[in-house]
Amino acid sequence: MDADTGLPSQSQNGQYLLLRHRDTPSIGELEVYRRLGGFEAWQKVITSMQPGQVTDVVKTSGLRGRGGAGFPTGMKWAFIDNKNWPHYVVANADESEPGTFKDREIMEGNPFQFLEGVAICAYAIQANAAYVYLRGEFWQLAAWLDRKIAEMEAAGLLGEKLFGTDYSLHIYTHLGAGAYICGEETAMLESIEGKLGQPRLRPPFPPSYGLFGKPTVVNNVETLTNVPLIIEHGAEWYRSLGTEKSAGVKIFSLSGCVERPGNYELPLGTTFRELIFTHGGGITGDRQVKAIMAAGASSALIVANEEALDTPMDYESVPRVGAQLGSASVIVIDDSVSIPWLINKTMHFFKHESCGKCTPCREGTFWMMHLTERIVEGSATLEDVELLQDVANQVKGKCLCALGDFSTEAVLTGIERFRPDFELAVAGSAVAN
Amino acid sequence: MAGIIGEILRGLSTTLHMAATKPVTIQYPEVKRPVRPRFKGRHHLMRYDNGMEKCIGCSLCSAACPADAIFVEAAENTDEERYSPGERYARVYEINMLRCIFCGYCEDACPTEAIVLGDNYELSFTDRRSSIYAKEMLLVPVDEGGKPTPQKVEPGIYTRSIPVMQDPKD
Amino acid sequence: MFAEKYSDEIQAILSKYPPEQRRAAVMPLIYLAQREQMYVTKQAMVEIAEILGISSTDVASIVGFYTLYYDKVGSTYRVQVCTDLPCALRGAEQFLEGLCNNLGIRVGETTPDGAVMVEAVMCLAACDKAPMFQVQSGDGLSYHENQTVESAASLVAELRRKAQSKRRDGHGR
Amino acid sequence: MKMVNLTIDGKTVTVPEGTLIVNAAKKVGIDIPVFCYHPKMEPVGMCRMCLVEIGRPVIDRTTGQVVREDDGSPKMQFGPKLETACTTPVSEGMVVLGTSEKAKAGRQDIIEFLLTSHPLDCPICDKGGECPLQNLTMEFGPGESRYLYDEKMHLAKHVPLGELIYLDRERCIQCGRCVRFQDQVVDDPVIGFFQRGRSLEIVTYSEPGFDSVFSGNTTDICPVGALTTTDFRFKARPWELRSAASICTQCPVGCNIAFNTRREAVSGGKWVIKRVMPRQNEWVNEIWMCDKGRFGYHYSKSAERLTQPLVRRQGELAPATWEEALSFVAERFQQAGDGLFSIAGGRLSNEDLYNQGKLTDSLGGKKVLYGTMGGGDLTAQSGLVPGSNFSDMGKETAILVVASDLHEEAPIWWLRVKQAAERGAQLIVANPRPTRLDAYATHLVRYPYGSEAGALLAMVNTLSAKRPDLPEAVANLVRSPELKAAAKAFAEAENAVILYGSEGTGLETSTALAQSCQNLLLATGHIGRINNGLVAVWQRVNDQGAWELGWRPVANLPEAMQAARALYVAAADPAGDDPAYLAEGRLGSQEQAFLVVQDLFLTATARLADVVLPVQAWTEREGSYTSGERRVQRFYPVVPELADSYADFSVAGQIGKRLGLDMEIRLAGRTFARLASETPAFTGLSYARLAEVVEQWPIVGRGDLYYGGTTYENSQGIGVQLPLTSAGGLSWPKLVEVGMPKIGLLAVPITRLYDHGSTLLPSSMLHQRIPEPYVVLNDQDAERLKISEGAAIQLIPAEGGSWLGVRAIARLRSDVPERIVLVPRSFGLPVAGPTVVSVRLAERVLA
Repeated sequence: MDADTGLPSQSQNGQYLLLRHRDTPSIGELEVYRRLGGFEAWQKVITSMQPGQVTDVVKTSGLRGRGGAGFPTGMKWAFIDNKNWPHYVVANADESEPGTFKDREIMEGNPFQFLEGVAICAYAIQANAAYVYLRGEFWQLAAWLDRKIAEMEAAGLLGEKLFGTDYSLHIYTHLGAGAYICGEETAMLESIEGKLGQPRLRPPFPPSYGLFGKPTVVNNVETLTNVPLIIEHGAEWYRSLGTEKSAGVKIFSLSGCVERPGNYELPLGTTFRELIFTHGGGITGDRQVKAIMAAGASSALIVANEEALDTPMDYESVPRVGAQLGSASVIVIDDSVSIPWLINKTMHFFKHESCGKCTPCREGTFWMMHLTERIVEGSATLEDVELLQDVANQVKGKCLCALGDFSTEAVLTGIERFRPDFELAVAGSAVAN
Repeated sequence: MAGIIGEILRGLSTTLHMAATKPVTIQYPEVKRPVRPRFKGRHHLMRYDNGMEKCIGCSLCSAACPADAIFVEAAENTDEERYSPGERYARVYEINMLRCIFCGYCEDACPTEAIVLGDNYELSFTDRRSSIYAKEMLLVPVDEGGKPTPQKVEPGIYTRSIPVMQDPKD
Repeated sequence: MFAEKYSDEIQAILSKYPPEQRRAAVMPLIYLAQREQMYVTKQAMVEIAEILGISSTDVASIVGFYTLYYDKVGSTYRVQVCTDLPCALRGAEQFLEGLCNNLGIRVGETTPDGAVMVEAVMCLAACDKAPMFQVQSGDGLSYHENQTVESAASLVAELRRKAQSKRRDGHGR
Repeated sequence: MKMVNLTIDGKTVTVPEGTLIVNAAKKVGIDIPVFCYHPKMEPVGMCRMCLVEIGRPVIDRTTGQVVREDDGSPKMQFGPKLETACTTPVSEGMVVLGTSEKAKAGRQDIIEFLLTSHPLDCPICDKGGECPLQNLTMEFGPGESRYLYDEKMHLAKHVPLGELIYLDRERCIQCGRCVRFQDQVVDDPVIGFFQRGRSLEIVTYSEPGFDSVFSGNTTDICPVGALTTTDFRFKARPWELRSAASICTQCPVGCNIAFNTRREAVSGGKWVIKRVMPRQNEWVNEIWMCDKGRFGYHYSKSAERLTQPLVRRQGELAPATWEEALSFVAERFQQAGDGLFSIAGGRLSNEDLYNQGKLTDSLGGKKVLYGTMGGGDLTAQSGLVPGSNFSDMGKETAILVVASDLHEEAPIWWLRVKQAAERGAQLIVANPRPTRLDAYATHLVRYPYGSEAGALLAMVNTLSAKRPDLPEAVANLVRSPELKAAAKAFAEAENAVILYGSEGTGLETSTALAQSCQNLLLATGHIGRINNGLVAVWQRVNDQGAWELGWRPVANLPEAMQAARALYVAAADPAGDDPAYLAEGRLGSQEQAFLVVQDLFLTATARLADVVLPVQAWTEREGSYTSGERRVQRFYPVVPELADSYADFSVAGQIGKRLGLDMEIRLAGRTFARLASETPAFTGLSYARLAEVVEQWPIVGRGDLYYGGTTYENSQGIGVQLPLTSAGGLSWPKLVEVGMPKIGLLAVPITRLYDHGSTLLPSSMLHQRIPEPYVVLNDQDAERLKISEGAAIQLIPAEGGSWLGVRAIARLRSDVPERIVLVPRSFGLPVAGPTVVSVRLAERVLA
């Protein structure tokens, strides 16, 4: 707690805003959550705010989507088409990007704050139904959320005529069944509608043509979990966290070759060095950090030099070292790792997860997987590396959705920034250094 | 004057010289002259070692033929009655030798090297109908170790539409 | 059949979606159909199609697209080890190999009693707790994190016992 | 409509707002390559083949004006990525570059990707030669593959999706055209994608497989050879085929089709038909056709065809020369004089009907159209006005479909009505039982069988002061809120069309229904304007033409035939259809009635004939048909005649000549010219007129191979819709009470697509779709009668006559009204109209 303002401050000092269960392990109990001020924001918006006001507060707060694209959340809500009814909210809990595991912890530990965020978003766009789309593997989590939703209904926090108004809201969970592509918002909508999880053409975007063809807001779990705080403490408070253009706190999922992998809730703008060495406990064993992937398997490979390590992790700074912050799923790669091996891993993933709808992604990931396989096996030539680069460039910028482009990131930056590794692999050896 | 005599003598010397050399006439048909390596004679339809026909009935020879001499009619193989390793074979294959100009385009067009122009130039017939060479006449005999077509084969062996070719650069 | 046996569950599932969007219930219904035998029978596909007013080919398409649905008889339990990049960086591949050696099978194979299949899968969103795997059965999925070959092997042994008793009770296949 | 100007590859084009770039390019003759896009389906942007560079003028945000360069030209902003031309609508000032280096590279990239998984079996692929992938590879593809052959996927190449369509999994490029066609266009989603990514494959899980009456169209639109038909598979190469324009004869829609032919050694060197494909006619069938039309044509080459005239000598039919046969017939017709009784089937062309009519009229004989459906005179008075097109019907239109299971009777009309409903047309479906059209209906009206006309009059009743008396059975309908709402919607629509069929009706009920339909149109003012009017869903291709030429069905044909001294039966088989026509082994009862049968086959009637005259099938000759929409369309000779036979019009003409009449016997065109000069509705028409074409939209022909198939192009005529004859007036039909019998059940005829007609049965590849003779019973009735599904039963008519021996399989449905038996036409059960019957189990089925 900030002594001057009485508002919650940073998490470093032991106070968490999103991962609040780390401070209060029982916050997943309705009683406990309410005692700590939970659902006050929910009651406040319903009883004292117009939907448009809620959207305005979120807009002013500078909250940006935490799922990867970083689109301003309030703006998305404001885009909703008010000529077409009903509206829907879909919470994206399809967390499937290798290296991302933050939403699961939020929903397991701090479910009510997330659900409250869903509810406030629904009110802001006047939706009467919201769906939480969980990846199929989160089976137990879905059952847990169902119980939490039932508790909220029993407490009169969800259901018909809330807080004596005419507003009603139901939240439902919907389980996916093992398809990374369903994390793409339009594929997710198709999947809820009972179709193949293949992305739709855009435009139209979900705020005008979404679930069941109706205006829909799709937000990531973490994004929505921020919302109750913003309503409770105000947009200005939220803006005061993080950097000027990247407001607020963010959960950084740290994985790979570090001593203490896990989720770290930090203000946007924290450096890679601080995350990896201060919080993550440094590199495992006696190794050096070689590369960093900042947004899971979809990211470009950042050469982990001093400059990169000192780069603040926010939406504006990470591009300066040739990558994107995305979902802030930081995978740390040490110097024992061969980059061709690594991209072969990511290619297997993308080939397996390509939905098959558009040609470049369907055929390109398949081809790139073959090529990386040969390179790793040592049965390739340098020409194959050139070919791999060509194929990746051929895929890039031609696909229907972002998955195809993502699949090329590690390939292109890997070949460009870690060429010696490829030369060695072609020669039959494993790691450069 | 002397010039004329000289010319006569020169001519006579050639005559005398030729009278003493061996004649070029070959006693055809008793003796047959070997053809040049790139000579194009009557066609053969080739087989694989196991006796299967190479022809897949694609009609590309017929399409390539400038004289419209080739007629192909295809049908589908079954494992019970298999003529060629792929899905399709030539049920009817005819070449009208009266129309054929032996240009070899058919050979060029053939994707499976099934039709090959041989070195037989002795094509004669007494009526027009016999000028049409049917598939039975064009097919080469089955090699030792091969079986005649149609063959009955185990299912699941021939699953490609066109048999996998040797490296085309060969 | 399926539709009669689970009529209450089916009604509960249908109530989550707008009445004119029944098709949306196809995924939960397939999970339901998979509950007993860990795969969706053709008969169940036909029944789901009838409940939702779509074609059985539509249902089959969904079963084919998503990896957690099966259209063929398999093992009672599937042990699915994540070997994606972050897990692999923390030894998931060695773990998988060790587990398979311990069980005397290869990756993708089922134990001789047909109870447990061990396979490698894509990211399960537990990258910080590798090596880890999930166990899928008709009843659902459970996560097992920070595993060692020994802890996993003893879990598999327990699953095999459970599968055996399940089969005695007439469940399973 | 707002028009938009843009530039594509340097050409300026002006198109309506909302047009997609691919289509705008087509307009100026630029072909942007596509695979997944199809102009008849919603764009999906999957294959990425149509990538182009798109520049848009920069707009100053403050002023809203286009920013200009120094030279005054608009400043253009090009996106960083290539965009898909098939999904992007045009916008003002847009510049599209399809041939820039970047765009060309993009095309080459996509082709290369597609070829990584595509087999190199063009030499044997049925699509080879007319394959978009092949053509685009030649045009844009890389010269050499960088993909290792060993890494190619090898998949099953012989996967029957059903008995009509085969799938080659290797060749499929996952464009989804077939899946989308089945789902979006014809709403039979029986094929789908299975798996995902590179493993995506087409599957069907329906029973029986790929069970859709439109399945053949998927092979036309497949841009590779992944889908092939049983009919054409490995039968010929496209470049060896000749094409001839024709009209499908299986139903009154009159789909424009093209026959592809080649010579065939196994047929003794004859020209034979190798396949049938639709021919574009945006007013009739667009670019679609149903499987009955596509695969049913085989009857024309059946070995059972008659090959020479037969004359009865010493009680036996024996071969004779044409001279003998014709002279004999002429002589006997002369003797019969006004005792000549002509029966013609709706399968005959306009020319045939004209000549046969002429011959009959000149002797003072009687002309009878064989059939049980009435109202053709009314469709001529209040039918569709020239220029009408189902494709243009949308929000402002109401379509009423009454007494017809359109999906079974005229599939293409079903499709077009469905699409009109999807565009917003009010669709009223009136039928006693549910049909496949109900799903798109905005209003459903149920009435009891036998009360078709009553139901329509009830609609008039709710709207108008003129109150015809309604029989008791339908009086309640007037109070039905559904019917009221339907009538209101119909009356309020700007345009309205009625399609009436013959479900459950006989001649009498059908004629009353047609009159009621006309009354409704008159009462609501929906006559004489484009996209308004009455359409009859006839049972045969040219029934409308027969009506136009003065042929009429009669109520009781067996009775009417009694007085005949000579019977001239063409393209009809009364003896085969109903034993009631027989008396003592003869057609009709008069012993001296001389019987001439003119047909393709030795039908049951022909077996009784004194003279049998073989004729040419429609594939062997020229002629014209008049469709249910009153569109007169030409068909052309496709193959040489099978044997020593003549066209029907020529046979009638030759008989006429021998009677001293001036008749055309050689040229169908000249026959048509005579017909046109004598028949008011046909005034001014000629073969040349019928052969006129106009440019159609979307462009799928013109040698264009991107949309698949080479025979779409229509260069031989789109036909001409007949003008309305003198307008009819309100006249209230006398309604017949068809009440429920006190005992027994009411058998009513229905029409099925796959029936036992002689123009379908010879096509063996459809046999799996053609059921055994069957009837449909209400399941409650069946339980009461102790009849189980699949039981062999017999129907016994209450009013005498015995159909003993005609067995049928009982099918039980809950959606058939109680105490009703549905009896499909042509399966051997002669139910000509609502008939009271009793049902009994057939004694053990004979071995």
